Amino acid sequence: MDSIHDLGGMDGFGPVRPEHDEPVFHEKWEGSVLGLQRSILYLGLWNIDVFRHAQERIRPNEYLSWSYYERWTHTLIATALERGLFSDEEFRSGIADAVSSSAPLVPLTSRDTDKAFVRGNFEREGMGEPRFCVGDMVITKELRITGHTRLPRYARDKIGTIIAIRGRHVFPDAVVSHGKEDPQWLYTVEFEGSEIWGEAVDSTVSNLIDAFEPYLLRPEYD
Amino acid sequence: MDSIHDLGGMDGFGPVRPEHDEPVFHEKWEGSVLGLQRSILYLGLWNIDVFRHAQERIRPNEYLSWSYYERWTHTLIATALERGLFSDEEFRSGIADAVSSSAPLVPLTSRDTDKAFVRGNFEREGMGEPRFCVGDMVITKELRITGHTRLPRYARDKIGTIIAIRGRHVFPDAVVSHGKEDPQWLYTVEFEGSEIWGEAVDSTVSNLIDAFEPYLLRPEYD
Amino acid sequence: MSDSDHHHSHEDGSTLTDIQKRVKALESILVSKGLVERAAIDQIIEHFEHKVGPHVGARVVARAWVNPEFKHALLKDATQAINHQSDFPEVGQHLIAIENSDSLHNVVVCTLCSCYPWDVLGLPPVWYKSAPYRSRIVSDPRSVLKEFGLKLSVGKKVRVWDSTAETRYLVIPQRPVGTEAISESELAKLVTRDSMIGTGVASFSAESKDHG
Amino acid sequence: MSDSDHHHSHEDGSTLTDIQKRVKALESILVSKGLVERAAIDQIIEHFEHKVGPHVGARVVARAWVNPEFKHALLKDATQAINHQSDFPEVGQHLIAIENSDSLHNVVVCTLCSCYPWDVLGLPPVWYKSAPYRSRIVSDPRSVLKEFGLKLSVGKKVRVWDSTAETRYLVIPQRPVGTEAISESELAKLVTRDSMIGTGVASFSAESKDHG
Repeated sequence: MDSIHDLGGMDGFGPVRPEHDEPVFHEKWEGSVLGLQRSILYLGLWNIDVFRHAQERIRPNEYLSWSYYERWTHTLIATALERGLFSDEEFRSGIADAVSSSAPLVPLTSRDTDKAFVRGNFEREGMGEPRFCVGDMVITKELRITGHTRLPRYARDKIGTIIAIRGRHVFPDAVVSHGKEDPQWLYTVEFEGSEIWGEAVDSTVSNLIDAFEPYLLRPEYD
Repeated sequence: MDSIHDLGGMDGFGPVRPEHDEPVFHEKWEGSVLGLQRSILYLGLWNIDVFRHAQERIRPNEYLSWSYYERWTHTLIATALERGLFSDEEFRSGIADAVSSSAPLVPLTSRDTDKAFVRGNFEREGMGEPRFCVGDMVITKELRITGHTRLPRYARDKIGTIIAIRGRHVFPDAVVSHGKEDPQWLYTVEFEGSEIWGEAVDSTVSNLIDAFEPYLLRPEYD
Repeated sequence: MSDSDHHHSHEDGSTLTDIQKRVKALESILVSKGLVERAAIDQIIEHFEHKVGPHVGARVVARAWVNPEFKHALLKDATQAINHQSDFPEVGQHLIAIENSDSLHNVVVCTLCSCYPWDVLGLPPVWYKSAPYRSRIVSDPRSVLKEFGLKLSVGKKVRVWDSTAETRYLVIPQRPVGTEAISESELAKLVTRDSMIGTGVASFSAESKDHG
Repeated sequence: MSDSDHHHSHEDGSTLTDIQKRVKALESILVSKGLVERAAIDQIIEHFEHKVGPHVGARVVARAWVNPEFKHALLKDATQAINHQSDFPEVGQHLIAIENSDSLHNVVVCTLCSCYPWDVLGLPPVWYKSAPYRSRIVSDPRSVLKEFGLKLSVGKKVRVWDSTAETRYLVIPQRPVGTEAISESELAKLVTRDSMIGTGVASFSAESKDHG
């Protein structure tokens, strides 16, 4: 879905405001939210793509009004309820039902937090060769889907060049829409800035994205 | 500028909610805002394009959170202050300065409100012929400007067909950027839905916009 | 003006909300400077509350249904056609009438703001100005129309008109079947606001005939 | 959760804000169900507050500056290169190092969310996750960089990398001139977080030399 999270190229948000000597957390609860997010992802009931898609479904005015960790809090609670990690009643009362119907889950404990610090590897071995080579010209699709995608609006229906092949990775669009990893080749694609922004950008600028193979067409062949 | 006002094709706002037996105004002050807007435009200090551009500059989270007439109220006050219709001090106190420095302006009175009800005519006679004919294929520009434009993001860098020539009209982009009318030919352009939305839309849908000549290129020639 | 303006009113004991106070302040200074006349504002409110509205467009549509010559003129130049009829209020330039048929459905939006044919329909409803309508009708018209209770046949062509300039669009809905014997003024009652935006159709039932 | 949740707190006499209460409630039920361990959460906080951070990336960059062989390996596969060094913490897969030069400046963003190389830079600053940065750096990088005090020469090429997948980008800033005699660990102090995102550069002045 092309919700407010897809911010690339939008105007009107004002200047970037870096904060001098910014603390890691501005308030204590922000750290708790981060710890909870890591712990919940560790349970393996859903992955980072599902978490991202949940953020995308926050209403646009709330997405823009809430802070980053407020959005996380909202999303963690909403997804946990949606996926039955706990019930509405349990959340309100703070007390777990006597009989828990959830599958046996292994929580993250203080003995093995190290496992939660190294980023997950989303590359998947498999058969088949990448369809494109470094140097190939490609056109990104005009892709509008109601589910999740990682092809930003600003980079659609644009001509670019493959500059790297990054391996075969879990396909976020598939994970969110039907829970399957459906690994796809991943490429870094470079676009001339003018191809994307027209005359608004000078000729020294280029934009790069990491694009999954299903986002790409071969000019004049597809 | 491509701010939050350019909503075409965005997701995440939820269902349309028509209101049964909707009143003309939901609150009395909304009518006052409309009356004030009409009266202020009548003064001729700025036109509808300037008013629209002022709306575009509302911060996105406020644009989405405020009601329509709240946005108008904000914009009227901000533009009046910006253009010196009254000073900050006058607005706060509600009392006009003894010596008013503004140019002599003719207010809208109850004798001639009729004049404010018929929509202004933005067509301008002039020399020159339209560059395109009905039936011509055109490509819309990938136009990103910091000022005002009436070419929506969803209809940029797309191939369409001229279906009507609407005359030579005041060019909103020019009015806002340098206060000149700089009239331009206006066309209605039709696009196949799939040209804009890809496979997401069925083949029966087409999208139409009214596009000024500077938004349009001739395929393979420009 | 920040969000908090809307949430923390009444702190000074006034019964006015913050937005009401701001509108009042704007009106006061403009009146005080002689730039705005209160009686004119009242007339503008009166005009939009009682004079213009969908009934104007409905009369135009009904006449187009019964009078082929008028319909021809309307589709050629709606402004001229309407202004040549002595019993219609004057409308502004560049009003464009677009006609629905068995094979084509038209629907109108303004994705960039809220352009709307005020002359013939009055002020737009809140939903027309809302983000859900403006964002989705262009990319997914059939789903949005379904939410209005309008299910188009599968093969029907759908044109979505985005009012991006000072042209204004009025949809001429199809004349309902079974209305051959009905007078122009009775036909006008079948023409809803939504049918002239394209989010509805004009309809007629035996029941409404009985009451007509 | 609506806006009002954030504005009308403390009505029950509690000193916690609504967001604090919600976080506490989430933690409570997860702990109560045995799905989360409080000590693990504390360790995660401790990790991000004290263990990872830009100092990790800075050490990687400094080594790349002084050790051509390491730099070569880093640019080929940053994850492997770093994990082969015994004195760096382990980093996840698909970390990609991109090198600035006299003719090329690299800058990294995540327009769709807030992807960031946590392994080597710690948690992203608020501005990196904010709408102003995410919206503008892709379309107008020079202006945004100017707001960071970074004025690029006119002809310099600018590559804007949008982290749209599970690859993560670490910018290798140029080694400042005049640092030939400086040790690797002192060089690391010149490498700022922003220089590794691309919104800054590593710099060195006689003054900092005096103190080093």
